[in-house]
Parts: sequence; C-alpha cells; structure tokens
Amino acid sequence: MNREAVYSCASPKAVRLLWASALLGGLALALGGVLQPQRLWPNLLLLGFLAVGFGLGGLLQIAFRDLTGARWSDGFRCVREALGATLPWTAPILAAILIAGVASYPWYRPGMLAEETDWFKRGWLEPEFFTVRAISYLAIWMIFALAMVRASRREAAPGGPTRAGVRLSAAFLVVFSLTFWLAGTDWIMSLEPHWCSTAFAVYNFGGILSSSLAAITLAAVWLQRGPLKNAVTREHLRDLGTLLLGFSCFWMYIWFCQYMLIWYTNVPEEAAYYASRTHGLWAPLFYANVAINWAIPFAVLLPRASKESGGILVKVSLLVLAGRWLDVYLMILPSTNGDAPAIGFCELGAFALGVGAGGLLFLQALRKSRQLSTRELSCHAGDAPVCAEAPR
Amino acid sequence: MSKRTLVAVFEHEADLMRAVAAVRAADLKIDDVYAPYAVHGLDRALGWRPSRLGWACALGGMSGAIFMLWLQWWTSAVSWPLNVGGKPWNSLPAFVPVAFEGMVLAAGLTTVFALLAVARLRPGKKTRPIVPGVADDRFALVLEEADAAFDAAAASKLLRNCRAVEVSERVLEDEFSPLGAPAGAARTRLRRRLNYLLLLLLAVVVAMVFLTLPDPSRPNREFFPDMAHSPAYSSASANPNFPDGKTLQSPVPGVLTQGQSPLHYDATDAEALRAGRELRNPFSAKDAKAGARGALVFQTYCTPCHGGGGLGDGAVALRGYPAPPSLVTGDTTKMPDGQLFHIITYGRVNMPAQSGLLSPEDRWAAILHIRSLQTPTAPKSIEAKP
Amino acid sequence: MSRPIVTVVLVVGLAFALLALGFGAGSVHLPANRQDYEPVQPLAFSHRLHAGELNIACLHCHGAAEKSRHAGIPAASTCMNCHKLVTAPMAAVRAEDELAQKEKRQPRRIVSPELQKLYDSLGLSLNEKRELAPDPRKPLRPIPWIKVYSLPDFAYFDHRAHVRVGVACEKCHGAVETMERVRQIGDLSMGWCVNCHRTADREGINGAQVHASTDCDICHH
Amino acid sequence: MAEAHHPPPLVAGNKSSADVTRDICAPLERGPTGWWWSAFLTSASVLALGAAAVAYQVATGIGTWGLNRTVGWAFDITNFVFWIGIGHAGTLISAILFLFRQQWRTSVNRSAEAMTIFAVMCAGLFPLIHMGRPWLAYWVVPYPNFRGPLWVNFRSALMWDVFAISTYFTISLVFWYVGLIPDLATASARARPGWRRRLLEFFSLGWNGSYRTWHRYELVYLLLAGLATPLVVSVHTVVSFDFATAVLPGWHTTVLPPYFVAGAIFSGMAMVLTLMLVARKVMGLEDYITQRHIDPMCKLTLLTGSIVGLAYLVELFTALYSGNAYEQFAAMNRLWGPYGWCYWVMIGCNVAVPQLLWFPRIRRALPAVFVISVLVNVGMWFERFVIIVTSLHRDFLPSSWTMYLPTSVELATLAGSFGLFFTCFLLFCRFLPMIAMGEVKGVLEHGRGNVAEEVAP
Repeated sequence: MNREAVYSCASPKAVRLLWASALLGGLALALGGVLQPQRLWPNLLLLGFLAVGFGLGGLLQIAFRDLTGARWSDGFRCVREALGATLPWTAPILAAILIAGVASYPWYRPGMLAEETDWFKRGWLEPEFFTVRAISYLAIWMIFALAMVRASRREAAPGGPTRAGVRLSAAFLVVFSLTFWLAGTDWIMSLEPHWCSTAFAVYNFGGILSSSLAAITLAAVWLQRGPLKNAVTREHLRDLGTLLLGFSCFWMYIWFCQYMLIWYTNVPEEAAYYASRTHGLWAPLFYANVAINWAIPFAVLLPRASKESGGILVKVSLLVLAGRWLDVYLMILPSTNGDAPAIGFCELGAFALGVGAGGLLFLQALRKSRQLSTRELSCHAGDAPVCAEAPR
Repeated sequence: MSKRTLVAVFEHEADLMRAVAAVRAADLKIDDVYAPYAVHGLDRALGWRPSRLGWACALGGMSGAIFMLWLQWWTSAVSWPLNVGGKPWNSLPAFVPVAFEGMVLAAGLTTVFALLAVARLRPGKKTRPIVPGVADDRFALVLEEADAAFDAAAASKLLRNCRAVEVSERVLEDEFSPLGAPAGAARTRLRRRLNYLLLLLLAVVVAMVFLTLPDPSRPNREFFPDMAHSPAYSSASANPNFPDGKTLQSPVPGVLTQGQSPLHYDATDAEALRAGRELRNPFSAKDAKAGARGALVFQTYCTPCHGGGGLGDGAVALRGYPAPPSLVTGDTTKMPDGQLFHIITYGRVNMPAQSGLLSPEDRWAAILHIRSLQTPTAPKSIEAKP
Repeated sequence: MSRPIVTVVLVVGLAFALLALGFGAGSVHLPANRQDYEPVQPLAFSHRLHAGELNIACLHCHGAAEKSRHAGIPAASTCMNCHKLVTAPMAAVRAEDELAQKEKRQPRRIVSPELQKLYDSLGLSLNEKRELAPDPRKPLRPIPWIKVYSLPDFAYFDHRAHVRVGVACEKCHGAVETMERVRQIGDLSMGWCVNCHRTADREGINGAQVHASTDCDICHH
Repeated sequence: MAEAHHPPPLVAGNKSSADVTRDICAPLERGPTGWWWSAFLTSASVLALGAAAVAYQVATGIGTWGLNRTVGWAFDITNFVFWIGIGHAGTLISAILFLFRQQWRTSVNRSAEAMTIFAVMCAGLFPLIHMGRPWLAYWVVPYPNFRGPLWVNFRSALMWDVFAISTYFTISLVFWYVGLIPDLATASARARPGWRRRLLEFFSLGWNGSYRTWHRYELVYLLLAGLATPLVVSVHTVVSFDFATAVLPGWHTTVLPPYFVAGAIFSGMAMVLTLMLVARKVMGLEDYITQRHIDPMCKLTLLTGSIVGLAYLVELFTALYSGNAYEQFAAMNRLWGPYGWCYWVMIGCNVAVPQLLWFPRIRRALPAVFVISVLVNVGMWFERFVIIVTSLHRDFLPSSWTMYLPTSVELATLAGSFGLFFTCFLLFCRFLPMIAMGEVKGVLEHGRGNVAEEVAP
C-alpha cells in the first residue's frame, strides 16, 4: 500500500467534482459579497471556524489515542493525521478573516458596552488585544498540529506512541482546553456581547468532537472500499458507530444543559439568545439542529446492525457534518442577520467552497500519511498483548 | 424429559476452544458449555447468535420514558395544573430529567428480569454444578447424544485428543420440560408445594375480603393525620370543662345580638294588639329585595304548616299537627303588620315563637310576603328553594 | 395435598375469592377518606321524614349556614317548636285517640322512645297531668350528635359564602331528604373542593358569574 | 504509558484460576483479622455517634442545625452532594470503563460498585433528615393520594433529584448484584454447610456456569453498562440543577452540570484510591490491585481534577466578563470574602495537589498517592461548601448578610455518615468476594505472553 494508492483511490471524477464545488462556491461567495456585503463576513467566519474545528478534532483524536493507548483505530490513523494536517492551512485563513472583520463585531462600535459594569469586557475586547489573542491561539494550534501530525506519522508501527508523542499530546490537551475555550468566547460568543454562557466552550467542544468523528467515519468507510479494505473491519465500523452515537449524545447533553438552564431561569439577558433563535423562521432551524445532530443519528445508530453497515454510517456521518454547519450557522447568523435566516449566494457559496476546498485539502493531507503494512495491521485484530508479541 | 449426553471436562480455556472447533467440524451437537467465566469469543466459536435481550431493554426503556413523560404531563397539565414560577403547565424541558430516569430504571429492571426469566434463575434455586470445579477453574463441554447414530467412543476419542481430562456419558434431567411439569417424585413434590402455596394465597385473599368489608358506621382509618385534628375543642364537640358539657355556650339571658333592638312586649294577645298599633314594617311593598327575601323566609320557615299559599295546608299540618288558620282570608288579612310581627315573634296558640330562628328583618320581610299572598294577583306559591 | 383435584379446587376458590375482593375494592377508601361514612346517631332522627315527607327546608333547622361558618346542629329548642306537641309518631297518637274514644276516656299522652331522648336532654318529663314539664331531678344533658362531615383542622370552610352565592345544599351533602341516617357523599378531599371551585369559576352558579378562588390560602389560612 | 508496548500483567504472581478463587474467597472463609475488628469497631462507634446525633435532631427538630434565614441550605446539602459524588467513580469504573474495554477495571470494579451503593445510602440520609419529619418522606413519591390527588411538582429540580437518586441507587444495586451472581455461586460451592452457605446459595439464583446463560449475561452486563453510563452523568447533572436552576450568582451557570459530573468522578476516583490502597494491604490483595490499576486511576484523577480546575477558571472569567455586578461581586466574595479560606483550600486540594500526579514517580509512590487522594476528598468537600454557602450567605439584600457555622450536631452527623460508609464497606469486604473473580479469571492471561493458540473458526 503506497502513498499514491491512498490518494488515487479518490477517483479523478471525485477530485474534479471537489474542484468544481470549490470554484463555483468561491464564485458564488464573491457574487454574494457584492450583492449582500453584510452577509459575507459572517459566512466566512462560519467557514473558518468550522474548518479549524475539523483540524482541532483531528488533533484531539490523535491526543486521545496517545493518552489512552487505544490502538484499535491505528489501521486508519492516516485519516486523523490528515484531518489534523489541514490545520496549518486553515488557521491562517481564519486569522485573516478575524483580522479583516474585527470591525464587524458589535462591541467594536463605541457605546455598546456599559461604562460601569463592563469594565472587564471592555478591556478584554480591545480590538488590538483581540487580534493578538486570535493570532496567538491559531499560531499555537498550528505549531501543535505540525508537531503532532509529524510525531504521529513517524510513530514506529505498530507499537504505541513515543514518550515524546505522549507528552506532546498531554501538553496539547492542556493548551487546547485553555485556548479553545477563550477562542470560542472571543470569536463567536462576543457576537452577542451582552450574552454569556459558561457551557459555550464545552458545547463547541462537543460539536467538534462529533463532527470530526463523523469526518473520520466517512473517510474510514470510503477508504475501506478502496485501499484500506483489510485495515477497516466490521468491528472498527461498529466502534466508530458507537463513538459517533456517544459523541452525538454528549453534544445533545451539553445542548440540553445550556438550553434548559437558560429556559428554566428565564433571566432576560440570557434568554434573549434563545428567544431570538426559537421565534420566527429561526425556529424550524433551531429544532432541526437537534434532530440532525442527535435525534436522527441516535435513532439510526442504536441497533447494532446499523453501526456495522458502512452505507448507514456514511449517511449518518454526512448528516452530522451538515448538522455541524447548521449548528455554527445558528450560533453566528442570528446575531448578524437579524430576524430571519437567509440562504443566498453567500451561504451556499461558503458551503460549497468549504466542501470543495476542505475535501481537496484533506485528500492532499491524506497523501502524506504513511500507511501501515498489511502485516503490521494484522496484529491489530487482537488485543493489545497480541501486538506486543508481534514481530517488528 | 431427560437426555443422554457426553460430558467432557477441560482444564484450560484453549483446550476447550479447540475442542469446540473440533466437535463442530465433526458435526456433533453441542448441548451447552459450562465455564467459570465468560470465555471471550466462545459464542462466535459456537456459532451462537447474539441474544435478543436487547429488545427487552429497548422496549422497557421506551415504555419507561413514555410512561414518565405521560405521568408528568398528565399530573402537571391535566389532573392538577399548578402554577410554578410562571412556567407553562406542560414544561417539556423540565420533564426531560425524570423521563430519562424513568427510561433507565425501566430498561435496566426489564433487562435483568428478562435475563432471570429466560435463564431460569431464581432466588433459592438449587445450584447443581455439572461437574465439580466448574465454578472454579474447570470447563465442561456437553454433547447431546441426539440419536442412535451417535458414536460415543469416537466422540470421546476426539475430546480426549483435545486434552479433555475426563469424558463421561451422563443422563441429564431437564429442569423443566416444555410443558412445565417435571417427572416422578419431583412432580409430586412440586404439586404439593404448589397446593400449599395456593392454599396460603386463598387464605390471604379470603382474609382480605373480610378485612376490607366496609363498615360505614365507623369513620375510616387515618394514617399520620398530622394537623388534621388540633387539640382545641371544636364548637360542637363535648367539653368536660362546662357543667352542661357543651363547648359552644349560650349567651347570658337578656343579651342582645349586635344591631338588634329590644322589643318591650309580653306574649299576650293584648300586647299583640298594642304592637299592631305601635309597630310599622320598615320595608315597603315596593321593596323587591325585601320581597324576595320574604318569599324565601316564608318558604323556609312557614310553609311546613301554613302551606305555600298560606292556606294552612302545609305538609306538617296535613299530617296531623293542629292546622293553622288561613293567612289569606279571615282575621289575618285585617291584622296590622305589627300584630303579625308580634305573633311571629312570640307565637300564639299552637304556633311556636320564631324569634330564635328569624331575625326581626326576616320577620318583617315574611310579613311583606304574607301581604302579597293576600292580594289576589300575587302568586300562590313560591317555587324558589333556598 | 398433592392430588391434582386439590389444585383445581384451590384455583377455583382463589378465583372466586379474588372476584369478591375485586367487587369489594370499589367501596374501600384510602385511609382518612371518609366517603360513605354513616354513623349511628344517638337519636334516630330521620331526615327522610323531616326534609323528605314533611318538606321542611334545610335552612329551617340549619339556618346558621346563612350566617356563620358552620351550618350547625339545631338547638333542642328548635326541635321543641314542634315536638312540644308532637311527642310520638302520628300513627301512634291516632291509635291512642281511637282507643281512648272506644274506652271513653281522655287520650293518654304517649312519648316515643326516640323523642324521650330529646326530652331527657332538656330535662323534661311528663308530669302528673301528662304534660311535658321541667323535671328538677333531671340534669340538662346535650345530645352527643356525631359529626358526619368533618374537615381536617388545617382546612377552613365557610358555609356562609357558599349559601349566599346559591350553592345548593345537595351539591355537597347529596339528597339528604332520602336518607334515614345521614351519609357523607363526597370524599371531602382537596381535589373534590377545588374541582368544584374550578367549574364554578368557569361556568358560574345558577347562571351568575362567581369568583371561586383556587388560591391556597382561601382554605389554608 | 511510554512503555505501553509491554504492558505488565493485570494480575501479578502468575495466578491460575484456582488461585484466584482461593485468594479472593479467603477473606470470607477465614475468621476476621485483628485489623478488620479494630477498623470495624472504630467505624461502628462513629456510626453510633452519628445515629445518636440523628435521633437527637429528629426528636428536637432541625433547629439544632446552624442554618439561618439567609443560609437555609448548608451542611446537609454539602454532604449530600459530596457523597453522591463519591458514588460516581464506582459507576465510572464498572460501566464506562467496561464500555471502553479497559481491562484493568476488573480488579477494582466490585469494590467500587459497593462503594457507590454505600455512598448513595449516605447521601440519601441528608435530604431525608433535612425533611424534619423523615417518616413523611414518601410524600415525594407521585402516588394517587387523598389530597386531591395533589401531585408532586415535577418542575422542581429537587423532585428530579428524587428520581435520579432512587434510579441511581436501584440500577447500581442491580448492576452490582448481577455482577455478583457468578461469584456467589463460586463462593457457595466452597463454603462449609451452614447458614452462610445457604444464604450464598439462595442469592446465587441457581447459577451453574452454563454458557448459554453466560452468553446472555454478557449482553445484559453490556446493556446495564450502557444504561449506567448516561445514568451516572444524569445523576450529578440533576444534582447540579438543584443549584443551576436558581437565579443566584455562583449557582446559575450553564457549565455546572458537566463540571459537577467531572468533579464527582474526581472525588470518587480519589475515594476509590483511598479505599483500594488500604484494602489491598489489609485484605492481602497486593497481587490483584497492582500498579497497573493504581496508575490509570491516578491519571483519571489528574484528568478530572484538571477539568474541575478549568471549570473554576471559566466560572471566574465568565463572571467578570458577564458585566453583571452581582456575578462579579459573588465571584470576588468567593475569593476574598469571609469564606475565602475555604476557596483556597479547595483550589489547593483540587487543582494544585493533583498536578503532582503528572509525575510517574509520584504515581508509583503509593503513600504519596494515598495522601493526595485524601486531600482531594477534603478539597471536593470544600468545593461543595464553597459553592453552596458563599453564594447564599451574601445574598441580594445586604441587610440579611450573615455567616453560617455548623453545630456539633451537624458535625456528628457528617462523622456518622463516614461511620456508616466504612461500616458497610468493612462488612462487604468480610462477607462478599470483593474482587470480581469471574472477570479477573477472564483477563488472567493478559500481559503474560503465553497467548492461546489461534482457534480455527
């Protein structure tokens, strides 16, 4: 199994389609930018935040695997590496979007934050400070992405991670938890500067966990039909399905905690966030979000048979990926778009651009991964001790 | 039901697994395997399909969740809607936690009871290990000698080749045949136990029938009545602290109730005439409210004897109580209001005094009604009940 | 004890016993629920006779219901309004009259045993002239009537408000005029009260709008 | 983890299945040791002290507590949340790690589950006592009643607690018992005839090791684990709702549920470590509870402790960021107010001390691990105290600001709950197999190298 084989399993037609999607999406976005300039930046922010989230998701999967020593998924570890390897590309783009769009944040306008009580927020959201922070988060993530993907790719198969790799992963988790929380607050939560929720970071964490796992599942099923025929077994699919089910439930759990507590206490400045999203035309999207991200995946993935079926997993994964877009759309657009949702050139363009460019980027990154040999993989069928005895 | 079996005992998991594979390759029927722990992968080696207990779990969970959702909705929005902090009666987000717990509880209990049922496990059941040590470190493979073609010797050899430490033929009694009746002495014993159980049940039910026979002449039992009965005497209860044994004491004689002015008349006919001269009805005939009140008072207090139309044909009089004179003819029509008031207040001949029952206003109102009965256009009886 | 026929007999017996239990279960109330309570009163007063046959209105004797929290048990003097004259059932009195006519003598005053209890409580007895008169040897002893409708002490009920807006007595006390002995018809539970309040608040009473509150402190204060 | 290529065996001493049976049944079969007796008498007398305190306060009324109008909830709810939290690690080990196929759990899951049950019992005690009239506790159950029927208020977080805790107790008990059945059969087969054997036999339900039953049993165990996992999350979530559904600064925060769950597992892990480190010594189970088991528990403690630390930071930051004067005041009052020392005890024990577990040398030094685990328990108790009392004692109305101090009755009750917990645990160690024999036998071969030969399908 050489490197080219992994890449070439994407048929030229598929690659052409991705190119077409990216180009058309770019064009539509440009057109949208001319027609509805106020909707351009929110969609770019959405796109950038989503893309960086997938990269972070890949890194998280690497870190989890290193720290728990769960080697069951090593057969298709190239997928999480490729996901993580997209981060160095997407992070600068998001940085550019953020720097270019600082002025679009409501708090940028003077007089938006009260003099007396918002002293902390005023300082925290100084535009210069904001920019410096954004760049540093993204830079830190980029550095980790480069180092972790490199360490993962270099890992001596089929043994566990190196001591350095484990340390790197542990350090990443610590740094990630601190920066991702603040980044979410800075970039998304501050779009509605009078609203705050402590669960917001955990909520986004749930989102990137389930969506990155959906991406990995999608790629694993796809690769199973191509070069990784022997590496991805039915047990792997079942485990992926179980994890997808679990992460989807985790997302739902955090969603419920945040929603229920705000609904229950009904404090005006908090409830405003949900009030705007559960009224008018936003309401169907709001409820669809729950259905797409949890209810349907949950109901579909509950029986054992559907967790072992590649076809069903693909559909559920696509649903969860679309659900992630909708989720972030519902975080960003109601605060910038006002009373009603709009799907126009900007939204469709950004979506198509994301699918196309993201797919190409992923394929490109996948190409660089070293694939484990069949012999190396065969010892992964059993449990850990079996591998310990396997010849190098 | 009993069946002939071949039992092979193994010391190691690996030997057992090898034997299972060999036996299946030889197309022999495996009745069961006995092991001290859940041997990993043995189900696949045996070719057994996954258990369907998952369905019990799913069904139990769903019913638990639906029931709790329904219960919360029904109790909070239908049976007893209560305003709690302005929350809507059907507060779905607030019902999620309890519905979830209901789901987990029902799913868990259903699954476990389903396991106990299908695996026929019950408290107090005798443990009969197939071979000693099967709960410790031995594995036993049981082959069923389904038909005459079964070659026990060949099978034994096959098993010994897989390092069985002991192979023996045995007749196994089924614990329960499909019809649920064990054979022989066991059957008799079981039947006797069943009968004793039934007898006990019957005794309990019969006792309950008698225990639950309602006796309406006694108040129902109470449990933890808490503040239902305070130690204070209620106004109608017996009271040992007063000589007359009552809690509610009569006022001292001569006391006037609030707003009442004393009447300075004696209970004689002469005084009645004087009252007729001196007293005037405070209500006028046009006072509709007083008229309605008078009709009610008349209906309540006078009709039993005087009858609805004042003819002296009330139910009490018809039954034998000395009939009063008609109110609408004769003397009464000529009496002034004051005299009627005196008669109502102090009584006359067989008519008892009504001062204890009727307030002066009610007496005057009743007179108003009597007057209206005496005028021909007035309705003869009042249908309105109090 | 191990014969099959025993099992059959026992099963059939059990079935019948369960059936009996099932039928009985309808008349069994939760503890503290006194629905259907029908105590034997110290004096066999018949509401069927007084309120039914004689058509005496409830308020005639229980007039306090209009004026106070309690409907009250009428004072013995109220009974005496009529029972000064009526000392026995009419049939007994008439029979004595006929007998006296036949024997050409003054009819004797007869007193029924139940009414004797009323006179005893008031310290009255027949004197030499066979007239009711206070008997100095007899102490006044009120009749210990047994309360049928009894609310827990933490619930306050006021008859006044209910009578004034025109809630019929039967609404809560049922067809007392058909009862020889008074029986509690409702369960007097909080739900029983509140459901009526809810309906009244919605639909009014006798067509008139009323405000029947369901606030807690309307009854618990 | 770096040497994960060669994981050491889960069970030391090259044991066979028969050895496992003998070793684990030994404490049941031999007489109680002096250690056991002294520990039992100590905890039983502490339990007696607690029982006396409870009897006194039930007879006198909860006016014997230090509560006042402003702080109407303090020691009782602190202890309740503390004990519930302790229970969570048991379910984590028995259910969540089972789902993640962490084989090391087999040696500790039985005791951890027992710990869960005893901890939930201790927890349930406090709301019960706080009712003042505990014999009316059945009023929280929605049964058709004579009051209307007037139903319980399902919109109250306290009502959710009733359901969450009772379900948790029931399912934990069932899960524990289902796990015990095969071991009870093993123990009863070895026991001498007598009442103990009869009891063991009664509760082993006629288990005979049939693989048909094992086969179903495996699935049931998996299903129960699958149910217990969201259940354990829901339980502390619901407990956190007790606070988070209020509008009090410091209580109403949306991250409270996941943060409470992490905190619960954190404190529970610490309690499991405390118990296991003592039990392996006292019960002579060093071969079964080895470094392979202590190490991942230490790591889990570190992980959950760090999550809890992050949550403290998030709360503080968000309080400042919120721009709400009350939130900002409540946050500052926690740090520097009259109960500030509690906050810093909590930070020290929960955030700072567990960071030592980053170092493998400390994870291997069992006395150090023991000290850390005890400190974490102290810290987590203070966490609940800080959350509850600092938010309450300075409420929106400065004229009602006050202080809360527990009375001796409350302290004795807390001590009594520890007495109950340890008494139950010691009885469990003495009368039931405290390690899951059936499960340990299944993982004996792990890390030994003498792998079973391939089986032809």
